[in-house]
Amino acid sequence: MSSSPVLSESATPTSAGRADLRPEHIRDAVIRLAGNSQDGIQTVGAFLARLAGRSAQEVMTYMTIPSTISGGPSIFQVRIGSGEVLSAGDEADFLVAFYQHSYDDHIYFLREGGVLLYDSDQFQPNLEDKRFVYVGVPITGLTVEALGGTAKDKGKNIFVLGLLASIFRLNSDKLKALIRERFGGKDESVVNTAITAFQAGYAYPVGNVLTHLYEFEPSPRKSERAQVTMDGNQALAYGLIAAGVRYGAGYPITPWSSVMEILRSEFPKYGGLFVQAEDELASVSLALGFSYSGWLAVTGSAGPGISLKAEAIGWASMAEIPLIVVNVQRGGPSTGLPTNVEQSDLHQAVFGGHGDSPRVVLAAANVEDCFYIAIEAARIARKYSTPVFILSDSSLATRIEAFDEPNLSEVMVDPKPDLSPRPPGVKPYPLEQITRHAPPGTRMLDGKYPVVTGLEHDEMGHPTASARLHSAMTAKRRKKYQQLADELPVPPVHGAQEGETLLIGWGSTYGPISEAVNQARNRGESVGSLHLRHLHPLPTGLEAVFDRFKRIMVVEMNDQGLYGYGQLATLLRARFCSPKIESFTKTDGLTFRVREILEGALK
Amino acid sequence: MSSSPVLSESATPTSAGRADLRPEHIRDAVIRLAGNSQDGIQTVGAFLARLAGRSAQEVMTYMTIPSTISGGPSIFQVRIGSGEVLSAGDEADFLVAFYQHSYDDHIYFLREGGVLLYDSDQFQPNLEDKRFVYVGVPITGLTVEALGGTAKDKGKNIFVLGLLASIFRLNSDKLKALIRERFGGKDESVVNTAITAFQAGYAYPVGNVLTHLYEFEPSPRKSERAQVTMDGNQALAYGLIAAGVRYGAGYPITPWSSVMEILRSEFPKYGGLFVQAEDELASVSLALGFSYSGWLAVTGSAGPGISLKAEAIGWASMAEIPLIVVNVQRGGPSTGLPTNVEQSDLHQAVFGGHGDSPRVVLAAANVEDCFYIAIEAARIARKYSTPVFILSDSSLATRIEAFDEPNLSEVMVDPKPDLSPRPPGVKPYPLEQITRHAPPGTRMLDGKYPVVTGLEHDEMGHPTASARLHSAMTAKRRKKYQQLADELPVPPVHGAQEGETLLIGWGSTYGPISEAVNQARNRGESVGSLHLRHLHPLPTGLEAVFDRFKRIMVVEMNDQGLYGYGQLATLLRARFCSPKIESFTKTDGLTFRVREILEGALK
Amino acid sequence: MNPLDAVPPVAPEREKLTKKAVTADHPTWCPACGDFAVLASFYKVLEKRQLPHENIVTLAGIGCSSRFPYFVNSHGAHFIHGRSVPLASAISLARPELHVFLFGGDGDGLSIGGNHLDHGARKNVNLTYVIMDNFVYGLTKKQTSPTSPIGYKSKTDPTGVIDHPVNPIKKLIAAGATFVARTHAAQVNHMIQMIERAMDHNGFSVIECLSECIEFFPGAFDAGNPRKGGEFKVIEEKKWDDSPEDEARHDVTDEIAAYRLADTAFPGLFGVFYEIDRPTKNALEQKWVESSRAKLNHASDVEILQKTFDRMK
Amino acid sequence: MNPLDAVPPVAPEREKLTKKAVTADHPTWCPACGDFAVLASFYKVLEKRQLPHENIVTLAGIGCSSRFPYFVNSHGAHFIHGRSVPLASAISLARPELHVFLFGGDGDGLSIGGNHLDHGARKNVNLTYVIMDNFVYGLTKKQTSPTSPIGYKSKTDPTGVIDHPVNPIKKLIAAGATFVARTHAAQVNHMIQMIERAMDHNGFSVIECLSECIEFFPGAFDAGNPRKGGEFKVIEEKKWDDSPEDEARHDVTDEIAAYRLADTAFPGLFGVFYEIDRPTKNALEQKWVESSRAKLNHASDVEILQKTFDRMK
Ligand SMILES: Cc1ncc(C[n+]2csc(CCOP(=O)(O)OP(=O)(O)O)c2C)c(N)n1
Ligand SMILES: Cc1ncc(C[n+]2csc(CCOP(=O)(O)OP(=O)(O)O)c2C)c(N)n1
Ligand code: SF4
Ligand code: SF4
Ligand SMILES: [Mg+2]
Ligand SMILES: [Mg+2]
Repeated sequence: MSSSPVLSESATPTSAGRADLRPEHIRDAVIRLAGNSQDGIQTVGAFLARLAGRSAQEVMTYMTIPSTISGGPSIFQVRIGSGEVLSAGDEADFLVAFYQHSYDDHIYFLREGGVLLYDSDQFQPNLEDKRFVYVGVPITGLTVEALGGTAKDKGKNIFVLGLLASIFRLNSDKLKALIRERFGGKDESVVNTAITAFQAGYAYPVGNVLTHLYEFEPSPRKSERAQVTMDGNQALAYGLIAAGVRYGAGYPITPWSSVMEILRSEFPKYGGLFVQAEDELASVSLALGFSYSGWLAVTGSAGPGISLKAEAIGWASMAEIPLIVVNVQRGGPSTGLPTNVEQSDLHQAVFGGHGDSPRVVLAAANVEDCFYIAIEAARIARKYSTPVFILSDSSLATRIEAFDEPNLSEVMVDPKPDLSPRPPGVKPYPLEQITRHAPPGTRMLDGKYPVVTGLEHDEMGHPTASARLHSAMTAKRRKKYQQLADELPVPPVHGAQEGETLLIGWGSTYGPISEAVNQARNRGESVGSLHLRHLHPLPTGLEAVFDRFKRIMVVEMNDQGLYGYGQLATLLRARFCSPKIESFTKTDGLTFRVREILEGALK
Repeated sequence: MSSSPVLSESATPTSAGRADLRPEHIRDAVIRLAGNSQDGIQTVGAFLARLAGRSAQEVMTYMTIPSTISGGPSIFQVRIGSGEVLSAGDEADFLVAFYQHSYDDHIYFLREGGVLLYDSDQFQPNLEDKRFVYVGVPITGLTVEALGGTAKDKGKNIFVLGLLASIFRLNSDKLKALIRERFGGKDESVVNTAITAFQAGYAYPVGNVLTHLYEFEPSPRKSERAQVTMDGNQALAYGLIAAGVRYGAGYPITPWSSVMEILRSEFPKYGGLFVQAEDELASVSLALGFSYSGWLAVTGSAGPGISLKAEAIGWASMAEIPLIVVNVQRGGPSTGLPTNVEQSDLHQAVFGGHGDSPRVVLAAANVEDCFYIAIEAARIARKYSTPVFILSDSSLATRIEAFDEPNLSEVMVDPKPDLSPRPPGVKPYPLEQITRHAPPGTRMLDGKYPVVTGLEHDEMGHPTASARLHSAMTAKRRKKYQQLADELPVPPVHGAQEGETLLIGWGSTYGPISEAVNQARNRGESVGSLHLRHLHPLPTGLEAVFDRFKRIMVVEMNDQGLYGYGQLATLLRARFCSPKIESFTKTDGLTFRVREILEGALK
Repeated sequence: MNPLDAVPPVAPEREKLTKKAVTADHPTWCPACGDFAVLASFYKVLEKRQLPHENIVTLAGIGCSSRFPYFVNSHGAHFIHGRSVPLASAISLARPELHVFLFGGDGDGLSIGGNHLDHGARKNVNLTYVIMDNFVYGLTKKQTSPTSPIGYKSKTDPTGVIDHPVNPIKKLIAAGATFVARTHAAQVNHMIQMIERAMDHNGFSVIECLSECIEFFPGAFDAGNPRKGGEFKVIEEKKWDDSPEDEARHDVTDEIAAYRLADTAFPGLFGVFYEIDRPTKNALEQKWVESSRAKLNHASDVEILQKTFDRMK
Repeated sequence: MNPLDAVPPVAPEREKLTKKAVTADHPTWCPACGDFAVLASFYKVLEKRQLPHENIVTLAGIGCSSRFPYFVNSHGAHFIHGRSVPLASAISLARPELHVFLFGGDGDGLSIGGNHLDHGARKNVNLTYVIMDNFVYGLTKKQTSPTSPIGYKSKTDPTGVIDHPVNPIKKLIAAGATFVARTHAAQVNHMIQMIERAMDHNGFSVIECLSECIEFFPGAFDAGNPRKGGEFKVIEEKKWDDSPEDEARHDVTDEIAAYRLADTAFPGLFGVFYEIDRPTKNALEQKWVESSRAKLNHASDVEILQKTFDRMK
């Protein structure tokens, strides 16, 4: 929005009542709602995001969860754009403040010339500060009035939604439809109350205090497909379903829980089952039981739970049982920061097992990618009969994005296990081929039934301590990952294809890194970025890309480590031994701002 | 021995009965006993080792444990030298074969001109093969005769001990003393039977079939201190006691179990306690409880159990509670090869925790070092209030060596916890100092009592999600390891101080690597070796050493990994980004032979 | 798509399932280890019951006893220490047509695996679990196990065990297992009976089988072995024949009575302590599957997911 | 050297231990969470009993209830999920002079921590553990807990819980706990009584305290709360006054009787179900320490290790 002139002049409050104002067209707006988690501002944000999605607009949201149990201050930020939206925005064009503390804590985030919409029943901002446009509305009072006091504070959020709808000339019918969908099912009165609150906000003569109303330019992007709007955990869960995963087990933990809650409710519809186990040790063991029985299964957690799964995942490496392990990362170590974001579980994913226990590690770049990475994970797990980690994080988990609806008839996989009788002479662990297990229920026509095992074994699965076989089997288990590495495409470079600096990222930093590259190029720098979805093994042939740049700067949300390098940077330096690989990290538990990358990694 | 002329001519069996032969002097002999684990050949080997220790000779043993439950073929090899003994030997000068299978499986290991001593009641070797000297003795029959058939097979081992005593002109009185010590406590008859069997073997006219008797040259090494003889697990356990460790908890697993068995019996003598827990999760939690209560504690296991401890060790990193974690490594992954050796848990030790959870990783170089590494681990754990891994492995665990008796009055630590009242204003987690916990029972004179926690926290230990504090605390937790790195000495280089190749090793490969360097230098190569006891953090300043050599070859017993580098090699490449760091690894579950290193790493 | 589609058509020609057909590697156990007899009884049961060969699944954790799957020629898995109950539960839940047999030791099942045992029991997953209890850690060579009696000298209790041992039968009853029995490896016929009743039970069925560790705890169970001068006291179950004798007999559906019998001093009683019908997790989850699929009148996977996405537009 | 040397001299001047002195951070719990009452009762006990401040240790795992240590001004540790029993056991074993209090939830103690609970119980480690049972996972926002009743709708059982719940009292009795009681967060005086009796018990003492999760399971325990129209049925304990009434009263040393009382339907009974004397692990291990040190006639550490080395020459 900074690029567009609209709203850019610093206006002072006006009471000139001009009933209807000619709307200004804008391409992009960052709206931050600041209140308490009880106020349901998430709901408002979600509505705006859904609406944007429906209007083929790009949208990205950002929210914080209070770390206290009983709720407390929380924000929901939504960025809507007619063009590409890569990050939730470094500064707000619009700040909606419900309380004094909301104002105090977030006014810093409002850009000069931005609009502060505040509840004048709750507090008075410092009107002397001429940098902002002030729009005071007695939100609390008007809501109570509209709802007849019954609902107390409840409804303020929907009232604000109405306000925003009128300010941004949003499609109120579409919004009301969304409200009905959302509250439908509950008894009618709930829906009516919501609609009433919305109407009240929508009807409020905001024009009296605002010099402009705004309207988003129609999005230029012509996509043949409709958009779906959801958060990263939803995308991941539905991606698993599309990937043909029908069974799984887990144990609750923030921010993984909602994945398991969705799968627990959804799998039965597909004839499958997700089990809540007594702990993470049981859940990974159940998942392995499902996989062994022929149904590629999923388990998942956040750091603390993933640590508990380490031993069983090692069994999957040794017994060569396919398995998907989701790690929705949060701040560590130990219990750490359960509600903050961090990318500090990469080393554990790659090296967490005892012995040489290779596994595959993937990371999702954004909400849409949460869907597709799940399909990729399942493909690899089945083809190479291996455990596959999917790394997400709490920012992806809670972030809402709109993206092109996937073409299900194309991507969806039929997972039926192969129980066809096996011809004589099949070996459970052939040295020269990739292991293909015969699930129980499969007839072995030579009458020899296989045992899968975590002990070192010969080709028939019998335990052995033979020196030769241990070397051979260790190599067998390693080679399939080398084969996978050769099969993986080198990811495309965003921005400059060669030149000064190549930024390398993984996971949820995709948006801010890409946007940083765009902005840096706008100011004339030759910068590109490479985003890795396959972290272990790394795709073969990255050297070629590295050679085209003077500096390689790895950007990640984890600690610089004992020797000054973040976790991916460490892996890349070990792999390529190239001293030009540098590292830019942070550990404040927050997502990257574009500015931080511009200043920190491209200075 | 190969160096000395004695026994070097290929003699054929002779019946020329020359009652007493003039003994030849030898400097070094490798004797391999091959039988079944039930035969108690370990006992014979242990006696020889103990005797060598008492005679100030260098000694090293090597044994295999059958991987089957019910015993089975097993060997015990003892190498005795008047000079330095660094490895158990690549070939045997003497092979004692109890059965046909012992002969079939181990004759390859007997050097040309070596002596095969075999039980002629059990089998006949191929006398046509003129490469060896054959000494057939009706061991079974003579033992039964001597013991009056009562003890059946039992006693054969002691009979053989007697034979060897006469062949090597060993001090029979010292040996009998050892026998009495060993079997004392049990009822007299046991001792008598053993002595009888020994006498019978010692009296056997081996001279009739052997052209020489042998005698070890008196050892040149004049050490003021007596030698103690023990295996690596014993040295580790007693090292912990010397380090002032008085509490611990564990769960049985091969090859860790004997450490816990010793500590379980020994700690009470020192007023302490070792608990056998229900599993590894409980055992590490108990150990942390002991440490929290003021007594630096130990837990340990092998790979599978260490994996289960990952989460709690992360808590120790975050809460900054000192802890010693022993990992007696075995073949992996998963249950792997419980009775074979491997060094494949290094990556897990360094990177096994979720989040940025730094810890210290040390590795013992030989049996003697198992004792001193425990003291170093405790020093670091206490000074830096951190978890410290000690990596050993199954070859060290079972190997017997003689080494200078430690000077206890110098090395032994008094572990009493510091419960002195704390002055007002002490912070549990000061940003600018290393954390020093006040154990429960400590009076806090300002009345503020501390809570240690796995959540991110402020200096007072209160939970916080503050961005600033998480960055600051992450840095605080990191910096103490950087401080430790600066404090650590760069280890001495063995052999050439500069030149062609620097071999780098860690853990139990110390002996064979050093011997390989010696042999390579004898054949004129400029080779040195650097053995790392501190693996994480690495001592500051290794670059300087690396710069003095053209090639750096890291030698380890683990897999070459997806990118062609072993686990330490990977860490070093990430740390130093030096392309001259190469990797030589193997995964056959056996200790390195000197020849393998000469051919593989120095070709 | 419904997982049950995955059930293979039972192929026509079926030769009889002989002992030979179900025998695999020769056991690595010590000669005269009690576990041989358990294996023999299991062979007998398989021979007798003639299950489809491919539907037999033999699973175990880690321990001497847990080597079981290598010695049975059937689909099998040798898992990690203490986690075999969840592994087996998943197989039972995903593949109801399979016969899931689980074997393991007292350490595997009652020490490291003790929690999974309780939760498997309360969830009543349909499987049969034989705990081969030798009162010691065999494979790791003589450490104290959760069932080692007070005073027993092990490598971790050189002066004799001091911790109050677990009573597996009480534990199982309290946890909500729906079939709880006890037998002795020296009583092959009784073992066979118990295994058959356990597999015929629809639900979580567990048998504690006293199986002597010749190597590290010889004679441990002589007191329960008539051939060794002991007594093999069998539980008399009610015949419901309202005969006066029946009064005194045990009602296997009476939880309190079962708990009291479990309190009998060593060597304790043998037979079925407790057996009730409670819906299995298999059935309850399957019911949910069917009702959800009915609601969607059995739409295809693509249709279901498409509908979900439509709601997200 | 004997660890007991480590006991600090109780410093002379001691001001009274007030509620203020034991109060720390303001609880982050939801307003009206049942846990507030548990905290208040604990404060009361500490005030009443006047233990040396520095010898009070408050420990917990992870959960809403497990935030307890932050709210008590005493030495404390906030550990990881489900492992607080072994942590606490070690502290009790190494530092007998401390008063070890442990708090946590039903998920922490009965789901992930269920095995440690059993083994802590059978080993009879001397500590006091209050399980704040709200029948739900609070901190993670409404998933099924091992005590969630059948039919309860949680985020992981949207159509209602189907798994047979754990009965914590039966579990504890069967495991061998030596003190097992049950109380209700709405009954402050009863809570105080139970906590005091638990801490006076020498051994592993556990209290299941029904503590309502206002946020995710409001009204869960009204049936046990007279103020909400429920009934608070208290166990009548024998007075051993051989009065006829005493016949009917409960003998807390009778395991079978205790188990039967634990079978009472929801909301069940409150009070002490079971209490016996069995030597604690603390005492048994200490005895071993003393006999071994006596054998060595209390030689110094260096002397003992030196002797050992001498045997290795
Ligand atoms: C995680 C883990 N911890 C420990 C071990 C070592 N271990 C193998 S078997 C076993 C216990 C054996 O006892 P039990 O389960 O009673 O079986 P048994 O050998 O007596 O039949 C142990 C502790 C292991 N393999 N994995
Ligand atoms: C290893 C691990 N798994 C899961 C979690 C997430 N977690 C935190 S508290 C909790 C359970 C909370 O329930 P409960 O123990 O009953 O305590 P309550 O919040 O109800 O008081 C879970 C699953 C965690 N922190 N660590
Ligand atoms: S050690 Fe004991 S349990 Fe194991 S095989 Fe031998 S006798 Fe059987
Ligand atoms: S969520 Fe429930 S248990 Fe947690 S604080 Fe709130 S009311 Fe208490
Ligand atoms: Mg056992
Ligand atoms: Mg709870």
